[in-house]
Amino acid sequence: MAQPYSDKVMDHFMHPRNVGEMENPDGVGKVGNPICGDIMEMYIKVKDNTIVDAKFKTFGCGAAIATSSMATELVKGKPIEEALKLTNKAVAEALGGLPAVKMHCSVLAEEAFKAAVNDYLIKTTGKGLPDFKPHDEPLTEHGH
Amino acid sequence: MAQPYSDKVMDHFMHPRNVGEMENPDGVGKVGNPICGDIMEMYIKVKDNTIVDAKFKTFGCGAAIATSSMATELVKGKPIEEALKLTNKAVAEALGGLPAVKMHCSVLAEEAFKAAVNDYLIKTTGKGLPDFKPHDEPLTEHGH
Amino acid sequence: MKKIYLDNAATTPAHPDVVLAMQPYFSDKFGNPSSIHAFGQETRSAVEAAREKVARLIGSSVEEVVFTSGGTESDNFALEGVAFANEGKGKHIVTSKIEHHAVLECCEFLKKRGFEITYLPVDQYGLVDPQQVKKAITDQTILVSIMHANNEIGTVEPIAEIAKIVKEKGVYFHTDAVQTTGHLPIDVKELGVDLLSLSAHKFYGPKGVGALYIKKGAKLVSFLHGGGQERGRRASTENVPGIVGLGAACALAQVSKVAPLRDKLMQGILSRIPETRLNGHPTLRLPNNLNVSIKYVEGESLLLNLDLQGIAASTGSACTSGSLDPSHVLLAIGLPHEEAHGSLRFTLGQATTEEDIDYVLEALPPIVQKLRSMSPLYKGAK
Amino acid sequence: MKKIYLDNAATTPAHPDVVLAMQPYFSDKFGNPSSIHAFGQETRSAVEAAREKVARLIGSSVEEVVFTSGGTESDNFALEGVAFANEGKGKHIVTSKIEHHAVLECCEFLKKRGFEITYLPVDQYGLVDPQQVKKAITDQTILVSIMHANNEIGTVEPIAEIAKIVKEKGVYFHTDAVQTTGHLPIDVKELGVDLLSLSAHKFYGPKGVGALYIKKGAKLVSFLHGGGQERGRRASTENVPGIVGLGAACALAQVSKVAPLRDKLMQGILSRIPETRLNGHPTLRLPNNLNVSIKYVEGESLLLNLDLQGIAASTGSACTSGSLDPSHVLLAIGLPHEEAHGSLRFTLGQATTEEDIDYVLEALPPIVQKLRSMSPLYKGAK
Ligand SMILES: Cc1ncc(COP(=O)(O)O)c(C=O)c1O
Ligand SMILES: Cc1ncc(COP(=O)(O)O)c(C=O)c1O
Repeated sequence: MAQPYSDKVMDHFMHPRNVGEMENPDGVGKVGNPICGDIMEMYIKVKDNTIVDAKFKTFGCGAAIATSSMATELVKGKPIEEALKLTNKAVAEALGGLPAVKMHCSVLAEEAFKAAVNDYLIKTTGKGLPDFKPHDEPLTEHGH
Repeated sequence: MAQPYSDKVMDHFMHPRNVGEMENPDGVGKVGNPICGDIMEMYIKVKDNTIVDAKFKTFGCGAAIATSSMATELVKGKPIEEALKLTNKAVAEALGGLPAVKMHCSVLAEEAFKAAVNDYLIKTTGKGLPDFKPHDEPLTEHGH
Repeated sequence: MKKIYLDNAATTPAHPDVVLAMQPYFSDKFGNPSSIHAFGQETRSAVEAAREKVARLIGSSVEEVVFTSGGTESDNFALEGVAFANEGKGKHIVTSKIEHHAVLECCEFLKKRGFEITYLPVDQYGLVDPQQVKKAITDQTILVSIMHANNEIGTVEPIAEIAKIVKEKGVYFHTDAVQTTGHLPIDVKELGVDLLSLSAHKFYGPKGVGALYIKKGAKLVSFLHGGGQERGRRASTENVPGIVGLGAACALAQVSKVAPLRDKLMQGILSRIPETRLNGHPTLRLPNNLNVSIKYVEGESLLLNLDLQGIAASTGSACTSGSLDPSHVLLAIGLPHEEAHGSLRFTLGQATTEEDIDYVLEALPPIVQKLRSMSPLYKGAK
Repeated sequence: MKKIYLDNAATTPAHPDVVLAMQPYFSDKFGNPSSIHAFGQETRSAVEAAREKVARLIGSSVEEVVFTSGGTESDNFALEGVAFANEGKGKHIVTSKIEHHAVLECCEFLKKRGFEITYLPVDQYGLVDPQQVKKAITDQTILVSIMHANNEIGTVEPIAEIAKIVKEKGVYFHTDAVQTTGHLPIDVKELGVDLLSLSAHKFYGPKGVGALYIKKGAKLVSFLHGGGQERGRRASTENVPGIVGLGAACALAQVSKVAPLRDKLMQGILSRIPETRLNGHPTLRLPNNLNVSIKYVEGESLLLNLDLQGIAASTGSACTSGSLDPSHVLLAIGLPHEEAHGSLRFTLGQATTEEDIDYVLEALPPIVQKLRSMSPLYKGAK
């Protein structure tokens, strides 16, 4: 069933913040899979334990794009520890709410960010986030 | 399902011919039963083997009244033998047709007349019509 | 010729404001409410606004209202939906002998599919006895369905009382409120039912649309299987104009005020025509319903005569239905066959006037007299 | 803003003449067609006149047309009707993987009730192979249901050929012609089917009304149980305005002439946007249907962008349906998941103009480019 989006969602969908790839990211998170139709990649740059930049690329519906955009906005400039408190609900709320069937997009956005932090931690400390397991296996390329 | 009647049916229903009881009839036929909602009584007067008069009383739907009326019209003035050739189809046709669900009314009309002839024959010859068996037991009074 | 419509239980004219409300949704706002684009979103809003109006009328929450194609589908949905979803618990259904065919025939269908049906009798007024409902419920019973008010004789059943008993037994309770919705105040919580059927065309809405109230949490399988419309409960592209019309009819609905006119008609007939009697309950009845037996004459011939004078009424007689059986309702309240065949139903509406009633009271006695004079049953009574 | 409606397979606007024809039947001629009085007789005639128009459009006799509440009910009626009436002979049903959910979900319902269902695969164009139908039929098979044309990819199935095979085996054959009726010439005798579903709102008639063609002699149980309407085949007070509207739509129906515009749109998209491809059959397809896969982007985000420019289209993507699965049809013709998620359906209508097509061809490429630039899948292809 079609579900109208809030103005905030439409704004972030039509004018996504922080979209694009990042040169030499400190961490990369890739979540989602083509079966459910949403794939998110998030890139972060970290300096002094703070997320100084975040970017994303997303294949997905309006909510997937908007939540990616909002998630990057919410973590940018925050110390890692604080940024990790980001929940999918916070993303959805910041967007003025999401239709029930679209809440999974906000979960993906949260996970994409956490996957990026996890990647950063493994690279820098050799140990990832405790208890980190995204719903879907991160994806790289797949054959077309 | 409602079924519109032909103009002829409506005419015989609203202005039934030969309605009423007969004083000293030569034969009386009573058919139908209250369960199916149609009860017909037909009265005949016979002279020189000819139906010189016919009358009826009917409790029933529009078609029941119209077929009673038409049946009396069709037999009046005819020699008994000829009148006995009256079929329910002839009654229905003379009325310009009947809805399918109402054809049973024309059967009743045919049977009411035959029951009256049967009654006359039994009274006068001691022997009724061969093969005469109406669909329903003739009725007299029943308690209200 | 004067035209007097006293068959409002069969159907009502759509209210002009209802038609006006529907108008934009045929050719202008025509999108499929399931579509994500603007054309779909505007009709989606219209459907949801209508759902709110239905919910407000019956005191439910919006999620508990599912749109259907009318009273029959609502009844079938309720019965088959509960039966097929709960047959693991038991296969016994309790209903009454005077339900509408939409319930009775659906029960017969379920019977052929292995369900057991108890048809409760009613008293001479058409009332179901709550204590009999209680006795009829076994540990196999999954559903009780008793109508709110009977469409033929107008008797209003003690639904709240029955519901209490049924719910104590942990059994689903459905009521067919097709004849009461929009005429009597309805509150699903006060009634205490799990399922309630209503149909728009019985209260100045359009034909071909209705709703089923499904209490939150009730376990039902879908009746129409297909797309995910109505949150997965009823497939098929929404009848948007119809649904909007139902919503408008709900918003316009007013408690029926025609009882005084109905009483005048009743007293007039009973006093002017000998050997007539009221069918149904003298007070526990729909305000717009009058059902009388007119001895010695058959219903259809009464109707035809009335119709020729511009009066539209109805009868429980066989002949109008194409079947030979007289009304199952009149037989259930104990009428002899020939009286069941000779009953007349007048159902008044918002448009009924005192002059209409006077006109009927003038027209009916000579018709009855004429038909009685032709009736072979009448002579016995003279 | 310009508004361009290219979602005619989802629903169409009712033709103004259809609405005009319906108009009198809401408040003026409102009687219940089952009533014997004049109010009922005039609507009875209207219903029968509409039935004649439907029969004329599909080449059936009038008695073979039963009115329903739409395509879903027609499909459910056909499947459950045959299944429950003929289960003594066998409990096996053959259908295809690309049927509408109204057929598929109904099959799933029947499966839970003890029936066995064979879902035939289709080829890359969405075509059912008649020989596979033949092989699938066992001595337990009672029904085969294959759609006339697919609603998503537009492929028109070889119904006459399949029907011949099915009828040789003495099995009932149903076709869902919801997408073809009123657009392609239909003759039930030439098609050789026993049952055919149609829905008014897909060809400029009103929503909430349809019909099921039931060949004379076919053994079916009713789907809606209740009163004796539709000669006992479908209970419920007739949706008179809707039925009149369906009749009017049938009388107005013209073979679709939009194929050239559709072809222009197709060529424009395939040539202007790289990595796109046509879904469905290149020639055996509905004249108004275009379905294209646009790699690396997801359908809903395409739709939303189009919608913001006033263009209404559709997609087989998950996100519009509330489910996470992409179109079962696109998967059945072998598309990988991400392409199935990135498909667009444009369905043209009587009102579609060349300017509309030009507008879409201007608007779409930049949208695709923008979304691809955000897509993590796209980089791999650069
Ligand atoms: C009590 C009752 N239930 C159900 C129905 C069926 O409603 P519909 O004709 O809208 O299907 C009716 C009227 O026909 C009714 O009076
Ligand atoms: C092929 C097909 N079958 C059935 C249906 C269901 O029709 P309706 O929505 O009128 O119930 C549709 C459209 O929704 C369809 O395209």
